[in-house]
Amino acid sequence: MTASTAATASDSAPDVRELLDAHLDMVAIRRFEEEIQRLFLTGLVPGTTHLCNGQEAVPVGLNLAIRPEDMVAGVYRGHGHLLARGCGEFELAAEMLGREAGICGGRAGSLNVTDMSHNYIGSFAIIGGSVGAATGLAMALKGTGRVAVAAFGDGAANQAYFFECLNFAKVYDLPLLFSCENNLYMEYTPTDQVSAGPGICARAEALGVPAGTVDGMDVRAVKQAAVAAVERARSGEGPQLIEHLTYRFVGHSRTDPATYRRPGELEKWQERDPLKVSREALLGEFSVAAEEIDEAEAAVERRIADAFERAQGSPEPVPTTTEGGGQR
Amino acid sequence: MTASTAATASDSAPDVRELLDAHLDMVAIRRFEEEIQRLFLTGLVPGTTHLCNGQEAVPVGLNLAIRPEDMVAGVYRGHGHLLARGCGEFELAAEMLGREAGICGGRAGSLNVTDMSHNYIGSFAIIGGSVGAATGLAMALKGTGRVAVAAFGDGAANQAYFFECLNFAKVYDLPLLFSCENNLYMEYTPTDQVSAGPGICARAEALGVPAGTVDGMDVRAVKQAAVAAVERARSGEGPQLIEHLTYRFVGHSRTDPATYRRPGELEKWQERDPLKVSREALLGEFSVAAEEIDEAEAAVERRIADAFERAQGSPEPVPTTTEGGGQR
Amino acid sequence: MIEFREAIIEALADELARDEDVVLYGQDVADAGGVFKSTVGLQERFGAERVIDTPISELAMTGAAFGSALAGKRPVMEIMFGDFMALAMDSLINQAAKWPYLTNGQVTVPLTVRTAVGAGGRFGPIHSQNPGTWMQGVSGLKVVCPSTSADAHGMLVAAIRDQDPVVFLEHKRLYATKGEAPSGEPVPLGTARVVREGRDVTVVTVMKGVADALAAAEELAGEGIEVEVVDLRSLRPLDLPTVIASVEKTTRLVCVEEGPATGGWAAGLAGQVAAEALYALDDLWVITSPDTPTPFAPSLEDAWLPGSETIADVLRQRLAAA
Amino acid sequence: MIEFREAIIEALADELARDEDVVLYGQDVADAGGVFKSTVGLQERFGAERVIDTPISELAMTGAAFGSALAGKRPVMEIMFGDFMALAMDSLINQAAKWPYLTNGQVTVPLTVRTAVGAGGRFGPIHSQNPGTWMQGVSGLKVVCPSTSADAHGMLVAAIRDQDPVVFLEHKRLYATKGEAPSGEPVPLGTARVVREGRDVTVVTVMKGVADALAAAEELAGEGIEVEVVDLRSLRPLDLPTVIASVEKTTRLVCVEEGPATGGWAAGLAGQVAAEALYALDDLWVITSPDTPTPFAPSLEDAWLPGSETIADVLRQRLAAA
Ligand SMILES: Cc1ncc(C[n+]2csc(CCOP(=O)(O)OP(=O)(O)O)c2C)c(N)n1
Ligand SMILES: Cc1ncc(C[n+]2csc(CCOP(=O)(O)OP(=O)(O)O)c2C)c(N)n1
Ligand SMILES: [Mg+2]
Ligand SMILES: [Mg+2]
Repeated sequence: MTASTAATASDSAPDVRELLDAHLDMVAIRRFEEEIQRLFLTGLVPGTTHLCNGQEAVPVGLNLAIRPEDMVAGVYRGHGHLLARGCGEFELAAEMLGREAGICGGRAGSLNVTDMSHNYIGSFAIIGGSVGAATGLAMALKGTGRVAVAAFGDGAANQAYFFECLNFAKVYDLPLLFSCENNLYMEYTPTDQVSAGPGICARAEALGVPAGTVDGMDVRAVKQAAVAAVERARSGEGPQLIEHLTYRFVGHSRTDPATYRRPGELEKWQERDPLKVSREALLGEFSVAAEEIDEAEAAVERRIADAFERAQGSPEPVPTTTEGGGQR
Repeated sequence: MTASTAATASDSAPDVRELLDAHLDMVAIRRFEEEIQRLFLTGLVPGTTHLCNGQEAVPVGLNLAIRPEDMVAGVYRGHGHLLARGCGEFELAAEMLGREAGICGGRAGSLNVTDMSHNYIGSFAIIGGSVGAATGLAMALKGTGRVAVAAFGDGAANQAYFFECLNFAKVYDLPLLFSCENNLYMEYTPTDQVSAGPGICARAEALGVPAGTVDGMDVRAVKQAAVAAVERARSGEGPQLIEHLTYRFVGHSRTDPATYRRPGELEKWQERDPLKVSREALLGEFSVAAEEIDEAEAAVERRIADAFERAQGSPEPVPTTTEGGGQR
Repeated sequence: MIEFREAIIEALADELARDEDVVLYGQDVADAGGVFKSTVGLQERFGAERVIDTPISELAMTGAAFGSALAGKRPVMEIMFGDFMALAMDSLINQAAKWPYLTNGQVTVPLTVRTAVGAGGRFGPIHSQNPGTWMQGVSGLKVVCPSTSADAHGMLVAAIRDQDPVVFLEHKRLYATKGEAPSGEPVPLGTARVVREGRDVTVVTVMKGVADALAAAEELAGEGIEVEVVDLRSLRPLDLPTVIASVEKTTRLVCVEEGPATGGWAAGLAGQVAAEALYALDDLWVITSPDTPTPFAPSLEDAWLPGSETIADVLRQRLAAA
Repeated sequence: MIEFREAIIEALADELARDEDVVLYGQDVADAGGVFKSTVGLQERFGAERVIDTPISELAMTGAAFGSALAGKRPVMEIMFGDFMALAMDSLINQAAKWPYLTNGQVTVPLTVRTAVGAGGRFGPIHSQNPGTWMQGVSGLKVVCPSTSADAHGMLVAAIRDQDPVVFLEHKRLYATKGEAPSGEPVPLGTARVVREGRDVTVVTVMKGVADALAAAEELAGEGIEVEVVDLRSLRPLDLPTVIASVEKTTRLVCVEEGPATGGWAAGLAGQVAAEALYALDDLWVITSPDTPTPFAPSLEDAWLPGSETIADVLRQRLAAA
């Protein structure tokens, strides 16, 4: 994602520039996911998809708080994080389509994408895997001034890696941000149905890791909380946890109709659509003209469309001999 | 262990009877461990040993609070729990010596002893294993009025099974007592060196499991806390955790000289030797005559010696054909 | 004719109805009916006490299955994708598999772990593995893997009734296949089945491989090559007698496995058969996947899979050379 | 002459000194110098930042090893007993082994997991296993297992320098054995070694089995039977060429494994050799443990182990029958 596209409303306002860029980054992610879904339904995206519509503010806000040299481990629902980190839209689209030009040459697919050139070490398909791996990143980064981020979901907070790594990270005071995206569900099951105790932050605190909850639908709130936490981690105070309250607007994967939602729940969260929240702030608080935003959004849309078009035109990988190409 | 051996000081005092029996049970465990160690050093006990000298009050106190039909999962440091549950001293000694008459026919050995006839389902050699298994027991026992007990150490409280099972047990409100014996060390490493946060009870509470700390050197305190917790678990209030503060007077295993102890630490804890604590209560609080205690202790000693003598005289197992006996 | 998936549901329903000690649990198995829709309707029929949604806690789930088996239940647990078995293996390997032996027969451990395995679904390297090979070397476990709807039912019923821990592998590409209706009887675990008779070569395989081998056999029959196809059905224990009887007839053995040769079941089976029946063998080999993780891209995954065309090609060439 | 244990310590020290990205961690490895005393003195020499005691968190430890390998470290981790590997496997199987391939070469994963394995120590069923077979089928991993002090050093050095994740198995009954001093050079991983030449039969084995096979060979030499002994040294990848070259000479192959036949490496090796070199084989079989967990009692464990006497007996009988 190349954020700084549109000219901003006023040169004297770095805030508005940052917010507009963030807004457009979120728009890009949304359009990307919509395009994936469209192509999935036409049969062009093989396998499965896990889209992050509704959760865009978390990766984008987070990336306003960390530096390119910091390292992030994400999950299978990873397109937002990849794009926010800077992964090329074409390379990511091509990966989803199983093409040689994909960021992983089509070897990984939606569930497992990695982009080391942007210090995004992977979209872990095993729940909790990102937490373990990020703990290791933080071990390696300790003392360098760089930090690691573990992105994971609310469902992962019932899983072995999460608990063991909280303790592990605090014991060695690792520069690690545990970033939980609490979207209320683990696949089709409401996470609170299978989770005990006062919540995810309490779990972290019981293991010595300072924790706080933040509005995950507001990109500025996400950034603000992350800046503070990352600052602490960077300065040697050890791991921190942020629980982002968010919601996924689409099914868990593929064609999931999400019939498990509680009545009115989706609509309630859609009122706080992160794209709406940022757009309204731009229009209201910062008095950016609607046309300026519309134009910039349209440009993003064209860029995404173009990336997908090129990806669809790009060739499939041909298996090498070690991969079973040729005679067996 | 057959507790009610010695006649008690006064028929009108069930408390003194219980305490004397408990004291003698602890003496039996201590003598048993001492005998194992002696035989180990002469080469008669194969493999390794993990003795519980110093921690006797926990299994004995716990067993005053639960019923024969309740089910217990213990760890490799399991002799105390086995004897307290009622496992025969001869059968246990024979197992340690690798004899056919052993409670597991010599197949299990020190690390893994099981006595289903006393509802002791095993001495789990994998840290945390007892916690997972006891969680399953409690699933099966839910609604029957029986409870399950998971015995484990402080070191296990950094491990996957512990965390996942706390949540699991609370989600289904299982009749399960998490019984932690915090003896400060995991093998040779002080557990606090590799543990973060305010402690084991806080970890349980963060997962919705009520928890409390108790003096693990005082068999009456152990019993009292366990009675309350087991009562709650039995009546449908779900899992409970008790952290027993205790100390192991011997090395972790085999010939470990325990050079890692902090200066004066062993001596400090030995002042609170559970056998001393109970003996002093009998002498002081209950005015039992020293001779009566001495005599009863001597009888226990003879019983243990006899069990070991018989065990040493009993035959080794002969491999069956499926076990590699005969022609291969 | 009945779908494989439907046969699984029916087997679970039959056993839940027959024995009240049977309990079923896993992630999304109750309310949602399973990610592969293989437990649909069971919670409605048997209640929330016996068909249970769990947290994402594979280790606790498996530990709990073990413990409740010791306390008299017959737990049937689902690990959603076979790949996640790596998180659950401690309890299977270091508890369930060991207890009957180490207690000298004091206990049985009647638990079943069902899991969806295998490649070909474009799920990429970490949702396509066969954990059966990870556990094939563990004494005390049974590892079984049906290829038809009838066997899915009969073997799952047998697994649930078995006194030993059973790992029950369900190949993802079989769920939607249709086959003959089950007999209703349990199928004895550890027995292979000759699926097609032939005199020239014995192909032994499992799960989705069976249909692939049959397709290859059909094709080769037109060329005058008669292939015998054996569905191994169980990776542990192995039914060596059935395979050896077949090889004594055909004199040629080929084992076909979705997965790499080194550390797979195919080479191991070939080795055990050769150890017992070298006298009967004119030829022996394995057809496996290349030694890489399963790729995502369809063009790569198709090359990685030992599909019917690969099987036919290799048989044709090797027999021509003979 | 140098103890196997000492060779391990030296290899660790050499690599810690040579490359500051090497870090060592595990339970009780630092202050205490390891439960098997195989890391003694390293924390003193290299400091608490590079030689680290961990909590009992096998999954976090292995996940962390993977992550730090991606960030440029060369972690060497100890899983105290091989049996505990079952708790750590997710990270090895679903991360370390997969990443180089699935990223299409964006990363290497230079991590080493050392672990003490094997039976014969009277540790009973859950402290005696060989987890090598659990992972032998996982593409992307290397699984190696030295039998001598020299190889312990050379192979551990090679493992630490390797760009792939390596599982390094140390047999408990080897720690106290003495052998020739290491050359100082790395021993290429994945190469077998002919330890003793002979013309009548090839015995392939690993770890403690090598000494047992040599003892059996010595005994049989007195009876006019010349046994060739091959130390496989690596379960993944397999050095088939070395084994096949030996078999072409002797025409007879026997693979000796501590562990059951089904799902073990021995039968799999036999199968792969037979698939490539059936023409050369007059006989082929495996000598393994019975299909039970490892018993505790010495009288049982000794019968369970395929020791030198068993090897000699079986060879004698089978060759007499030939
Ligand atoms: C270890 C493991 N268990 C189960 C799954 C199957 N699974 C995939 S996504 C998912 C739900 C995860 O929920 P959460 O962590 O809240 O993330 P979200 O999907 O909501 O973003 C599950 C159970 C898995 N991938 N890994
Ligand atoms: C999963 C696992 N990791 C490591 C070990 C090795 N080990 C045996 S005892 C022990 C220390 C356990 O400490 P704690 O739980 O406090 O129990 P204690 O020995 O003090 O009774 C360790 C690390 C093991 N048995 N299982
Ligand atoms: Mg979620
Ligand atoms: Mg302890």
